[in-house]
Amino acid sequence: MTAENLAPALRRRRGAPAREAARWGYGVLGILVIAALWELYKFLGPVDGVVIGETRVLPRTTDLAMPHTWDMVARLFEPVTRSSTANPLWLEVALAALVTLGIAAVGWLVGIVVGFALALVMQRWRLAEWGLLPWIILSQTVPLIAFAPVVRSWGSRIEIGAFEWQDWMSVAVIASYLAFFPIAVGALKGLQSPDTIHTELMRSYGVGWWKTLLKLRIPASIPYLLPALRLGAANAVVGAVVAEVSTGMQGGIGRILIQYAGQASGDPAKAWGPIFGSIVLGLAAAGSVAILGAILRNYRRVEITA
Amino acid sequence: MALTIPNRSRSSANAETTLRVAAPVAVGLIVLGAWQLLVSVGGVSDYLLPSPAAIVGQFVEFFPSMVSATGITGLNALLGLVVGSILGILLAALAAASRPIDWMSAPVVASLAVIPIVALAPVLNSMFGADSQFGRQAIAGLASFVPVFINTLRGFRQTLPVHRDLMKVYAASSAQIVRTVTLPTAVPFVFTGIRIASSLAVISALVAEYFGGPRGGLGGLISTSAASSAYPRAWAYVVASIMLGLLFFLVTLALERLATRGRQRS
Amino acid sequence: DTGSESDADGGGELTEVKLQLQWLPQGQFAGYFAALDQGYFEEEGLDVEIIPSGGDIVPQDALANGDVDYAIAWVPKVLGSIEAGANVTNIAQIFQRSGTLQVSWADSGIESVADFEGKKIGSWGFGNEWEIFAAMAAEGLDSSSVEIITQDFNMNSFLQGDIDAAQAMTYNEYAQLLETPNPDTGELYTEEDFNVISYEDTVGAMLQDAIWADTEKLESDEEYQDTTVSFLKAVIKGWVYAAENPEEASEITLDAGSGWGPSHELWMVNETNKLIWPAENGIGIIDEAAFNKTVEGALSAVNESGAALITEEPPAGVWTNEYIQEALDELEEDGVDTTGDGFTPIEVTLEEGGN
Amino acid sequence: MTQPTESTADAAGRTAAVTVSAVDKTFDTRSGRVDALTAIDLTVSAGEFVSLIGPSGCGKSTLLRLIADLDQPTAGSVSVFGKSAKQARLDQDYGIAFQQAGLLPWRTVAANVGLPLELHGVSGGDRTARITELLEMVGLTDFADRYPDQLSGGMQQRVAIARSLAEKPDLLLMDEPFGALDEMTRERMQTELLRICAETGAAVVFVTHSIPEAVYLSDRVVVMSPRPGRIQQIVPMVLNRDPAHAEALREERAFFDGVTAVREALHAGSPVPTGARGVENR
Amino acid sequence: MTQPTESTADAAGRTAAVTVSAVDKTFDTRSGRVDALTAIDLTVSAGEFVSLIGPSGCGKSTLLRLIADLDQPTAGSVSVFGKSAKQARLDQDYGIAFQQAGLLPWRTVAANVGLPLELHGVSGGDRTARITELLEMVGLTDFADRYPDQLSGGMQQRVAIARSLAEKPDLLLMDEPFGALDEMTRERMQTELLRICAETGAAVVFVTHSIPEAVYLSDRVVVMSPRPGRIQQIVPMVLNRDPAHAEALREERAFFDGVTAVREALHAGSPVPTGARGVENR
Ligand SMILES: Nc1ncnc2c1ncn2[C@@H]1O[C@H](COP(=O)(O)OP(=O)(O)OP(=O)(O)O)[C@@H](O)[C@H]1O
Ligand SMILES: Nc1ncnc2c1ncn2[C@@H]1O[C@H](COP(=O)(O)OP(=O)(O)OP(=O)(O)O)[C@@H](O)[C@H]1O
Ligand SMILES: Cc1ncc(C[n+]2csc(CCO)c2C)c(N)n1
Ligand SMILES: [Mg+2]
Ligand SMILES: [Mg+2]
Repeated sequence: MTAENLAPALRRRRGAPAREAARWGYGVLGILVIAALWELYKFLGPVDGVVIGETRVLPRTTDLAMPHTWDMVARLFEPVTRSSTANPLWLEVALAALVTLGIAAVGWLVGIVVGFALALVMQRWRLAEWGLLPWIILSQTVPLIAFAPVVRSWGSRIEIGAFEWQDWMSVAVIASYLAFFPIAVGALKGLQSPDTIHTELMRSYGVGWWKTLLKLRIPASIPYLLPALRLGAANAVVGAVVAEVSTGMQGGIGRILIQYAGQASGDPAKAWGPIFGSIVLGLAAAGSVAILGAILRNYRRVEITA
Repeated sequence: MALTIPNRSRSSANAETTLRVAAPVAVGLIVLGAWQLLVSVGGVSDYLLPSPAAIVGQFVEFFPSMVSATGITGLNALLGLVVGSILGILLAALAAASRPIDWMSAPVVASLAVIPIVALAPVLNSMFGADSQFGRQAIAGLASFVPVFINTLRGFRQTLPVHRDLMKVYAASSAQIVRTVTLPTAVPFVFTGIRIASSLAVISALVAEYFGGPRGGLGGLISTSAASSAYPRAWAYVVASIMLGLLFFLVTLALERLATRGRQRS
Repeated sequence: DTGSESDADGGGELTEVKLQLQWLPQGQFAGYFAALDQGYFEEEGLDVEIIPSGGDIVPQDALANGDVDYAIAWVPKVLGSIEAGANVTNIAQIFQRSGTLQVSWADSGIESVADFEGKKIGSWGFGNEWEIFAAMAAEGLDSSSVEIITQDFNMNSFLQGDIDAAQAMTYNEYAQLLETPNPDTGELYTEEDFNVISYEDTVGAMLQDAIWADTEKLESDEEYQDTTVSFLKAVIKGWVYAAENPEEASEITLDAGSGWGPSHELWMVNETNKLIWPAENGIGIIDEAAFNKTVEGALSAVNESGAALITEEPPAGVWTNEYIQEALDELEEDGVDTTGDGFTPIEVTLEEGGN
Repeated sequence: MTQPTESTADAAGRTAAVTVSAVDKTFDTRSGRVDALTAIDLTVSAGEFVSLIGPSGCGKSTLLRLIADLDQPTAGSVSVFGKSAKQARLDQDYGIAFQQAGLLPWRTVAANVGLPLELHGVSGGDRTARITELLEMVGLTDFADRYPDQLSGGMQQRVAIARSLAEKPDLLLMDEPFGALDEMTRERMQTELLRICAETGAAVVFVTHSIPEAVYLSDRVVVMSPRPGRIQQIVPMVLNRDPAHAEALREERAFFDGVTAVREALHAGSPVPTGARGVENR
Repeated sequence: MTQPTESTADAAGRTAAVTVSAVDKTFDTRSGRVDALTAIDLTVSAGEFVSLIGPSGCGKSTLLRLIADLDQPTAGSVSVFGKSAKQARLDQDYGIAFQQAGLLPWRTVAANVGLPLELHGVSGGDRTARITELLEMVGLTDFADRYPDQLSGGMQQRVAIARSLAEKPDLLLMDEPFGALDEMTRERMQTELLRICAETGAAVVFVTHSIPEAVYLSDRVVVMSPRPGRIQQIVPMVLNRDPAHAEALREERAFFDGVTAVREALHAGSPVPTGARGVENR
């Protein structure tokens, strides 16, 4: 129990630059390996895939089912359509991704507010935790599509002064439905994380719940909150994309995802553009939480295994 | 040895267990009651948001269809969960054994974690055929793979240094080390991953049905019912899907408890 | 000007109107976008917002909930909603004909609905399957005698042999087939490669894109009645424009956010025109016989979970020609051709991928 | 309650720092009722150093928690400087330290020491001055801007002690504050604690498992026995606790006699193990 | 390597249990090179009890790990019973116990004790017999089917000791095995350890922070000093370590003299703190 024994618990995250470089190198290699496997299978595999019994367990290798990786990449740099004003595909995808990113960010913020509020209530009253937590977990088994029409319909009825409900707001609300969940659970865990020793210390100072929250619980929750925020950000993006498809909102990546999927018979490589776009979008959203983590690094001085 | 005795042992154990069950039930009843009241008395249109009574009515009326649809979706989710979990565990074992594989798999797994089902479903249907359930099972499998992989990998990294030293002291072979220390240490983490994956598998298998394939599952019926404004029936299928999710969650939770029985954490 | 009563440009204020489409912006809705683009709505004193929908937005429900003022929807789907309690009225049957096809390979032997038995039949679901079930019912087949497979957004499942006969709209999915290269020849598929069953030729044919209005408001709200006539007038002018200027109309829908390639979009406008024009009784007039046929089909169709689309006849006020007739009359006074006697479709060449 | 009453005065007639009268404490647990403390009577005079010692589970921590008003007695009463324990807590009449330093890892050493002052609205300037003073007292002036994870266990514990002294309390409550330190660091910390007590004149209630520690530090050692927790014996110490002479003390005859006395008092409470098969008390 | 050489024999001419010759150990860390051990020479005779004591970071654990072949010296050599450390490890010539008991939480007490036997293919019947014997030795017969988390810290440590004795080693390596126990439990465990050593005749290398513990248990106490880790002094003990007499020992004059001797050896290595501002060694 000496200082030496405590040492492994301390943070020693930042690896040496050489190690970081190796990491990235292998990461890129990993993607290349997937691409190589794709092409290898496409080259060697039977046209109609591998069928065992009734089930096809390995995919067909037609250009329709598995376009060449280089075709997918090349397609990104060709114009979306023959129309003279058409942008290259990658630009169209990038613009749509930005729209979705903006909406997902709003949904994420709403999810943070709702999730954190729920966590506070559950931390404050144990009975609230028992009563609400099972429902919060169950809430995620309700398919989004079941209430997309309800959200849009109720939203369209809101009109306060100059404020009018917009389509994208419905999408943001639906996105927040996926985002709030990890945040509520993570924040609750974080708010409950201070040791008895710390809460009793606050009690010995004669301070109440609010000050304890401000000075102890919220700072202590940050190591738990950051992964929750990252998951929430990824969820918000997925939710926004699905909600765009579901409500038919224009301009976002969900829209072009189904649009290009519809054109996949004649232009199979095109459909992969928005798929890559949505992956990059999700990674960017999740990755941007890392910046927050860097800002708050002093609150992450102790490792958690949550 | 210090002032760190948990408070909760103080309240009577029985009362706590009762409250733990009663509280969520009470919350559920209050919400359902308010909902019913709002719809039947409060003047909120029961067209888009049908009353709980109407939903229960449809649930009973279409019970055989509820059961068969739950069976179809449930089987897809189960197969996806099982195969996804197995792949997750195997790949995590590889990644734990070799740094390069770990680093190589990182961007792929991170991508899988953020890819929406809407994006994947049409592609998988093209690749594996729209006339089989395989596309949905594959989606459920991919959705399950991610949390199982991440948790299992973490589990494989949890081996205590003291246990590792001990195995070295006993001059144990690699196989013995894996069998006696590495695997048992990882098991609770694997099951935590599977529990998280269970809900994802159900929701993914269900949503995948929206984007093509054979009909008859819960997702297809929710959309078909909603498209003809049969909202009470659509919500009855939603209730069935919630129950399916709950079933998966409870079974995997029980497995997790079983796997961690009689163990001290930390 | 024409001096019609509903013309409000003297008053300056435009009446706000929301129109709910049943899918994303595309050539299928060219007339509405043309009316907006060409200022026809404004001429009628209306400020129209066209709202697209996605997979889960049901237009007639948006209308029944009061979210919008008018909605475009297929008649059979709305019949189901009406039985569920939606209070809406068909005020204009824009599409006179069904545009749904069931497409199979030329060598498949599936040439009529009777050949469906035991086959894998594709449909999108979302209420688009009722024509199939009605047509099968007329052949004495019930829904369990085939395997219904949900199609996704493209025709790959058909092209790769997962389904034996795919559902296709003349204006959209059929074109998708013709935009796809045949891997055997490297050339695009041609019409000869396929058998095409048109539901228009079957007992199951049902009325498709119609304009629906709020029944209660139609009965009680005079301003809404006036707006309805003005709205229909502008819509008709829009469709006339699309018939006469298919290239421009397809440009307009592309600008409105349709993501299709130019050749596909033009094909869509052209095929949509064919479903509207010529209109013997004038565009939008509801043919009682066709409507009754749709109702009969809907009554006979039962889906695979045993649910019927509807179980009883819809109420009397489910459709009315009152407003469309008034609109047609006023337009005829202005010399507009509302029957499309002189309509001739153009020839459209599809490019690979619709581009 | 703020009036000193007769029972809260010590033998010399001054207001006692702590008066525990006829206190019982029972816990209701899943497996039944636990009698943690029975019939505890104890008075700690102002400026006095009292240690509590006894086997695991004998109720030392529980007694300290009652004094700190972190828990309430089932029967009997606890008063601190003549007030109720609760009032004393709200008035910040005591400082407290635990076995774990319990520092907030996201705060620097200075911010940790200043935490109670900050919570009680002490203004910036006064706070900084007091923090400087406290850090000097525990010899950590150079480490003010470090974070807890950059300190050794002993240094962390010194920060915790500085923090417990922040409000200049007349009573220090300490629950095995040196329990996690290695023996050599521990000896050094003990010497420092004695010096600090001499400087501040605070009374101390000190929980420990270590007989030499209790003997070295205390004016009186309270030996407790378990099941139910009660006071077995109170052993007075007669060492010369002059700081200048502190180190030599540990090698004095009187020190070893004190150790022997406490050991014997302890073993009077629980049978001396004979070396084999002694089942743990737990 | 399996031939005893001259340097691996003790003074009496028997093969020494452990011979450490001119050992250096350095670690390359991110922040630079750490000299953990420098020029260590040490011989532990068969059956001898040797304690290593010294401030935190002086290299006690490192030295023990070198003997156990859990790490290799940078320079010099370590031999165990005349063989290389590695060979001794492969031959299971020693048993080892750490500060954390390090039990496998998913195994019962019996299965934990039997682990090394199981790994080395001892057959079922022999194993059961040996487990019964070992559990009896540490007084845990009634707890054979319990899981570790159902035991107190002291009981867990006894299981770990039973496990380290499973293969009847002639050498026991122990790294602060009682460090996490409270003082009273600790004293009991020490007495038991002495009894077990007397029964088995094993040599012991025992790392501790506690002076009384080292004095009470050892034939010789090796006092180490840090930066770089070296042997400061080896203090021979002259106590009568007859088990029947074990308890009384702690109150004997000779015991206190031993404590004083080790204290002074320790403080010779690091300056005696004067009570204030002593910055921790770390
Ligand atoms: N909150 C609680 N709920 C139930 N039992 C408790 C609680 N706090 C303490 N106890 C019980 O009361 C008894 C005394 O505990 P306490 O912690 O005061 O002992 P201690 O002397 O401090 O022990 P240690 O030396 O291990 O710190 C023990 O049997 C303990 O299990
Ligand atoms: N694996 C390692 N890598 C780098 N440095 C190490 C390693 N192991 C030990 N050290 C360093 O070697 C020195 C001696 O460490 P060691 O653990 O042997 O000390 P110790 O005497 O056992 O201390 P304690 O009493 O705290 O257990 C320390 O400075 C430590 O930081
Ligand atoms: C989810 C979904 N719904 C419908 C269609 C097909 N579709 C496109 S436009 C049109 C006309 C009427 O809406 C139809 C039926 C589809 N591909 N995906
Ligand atoms: Mg305690
Ligand atoms: Mg050590």
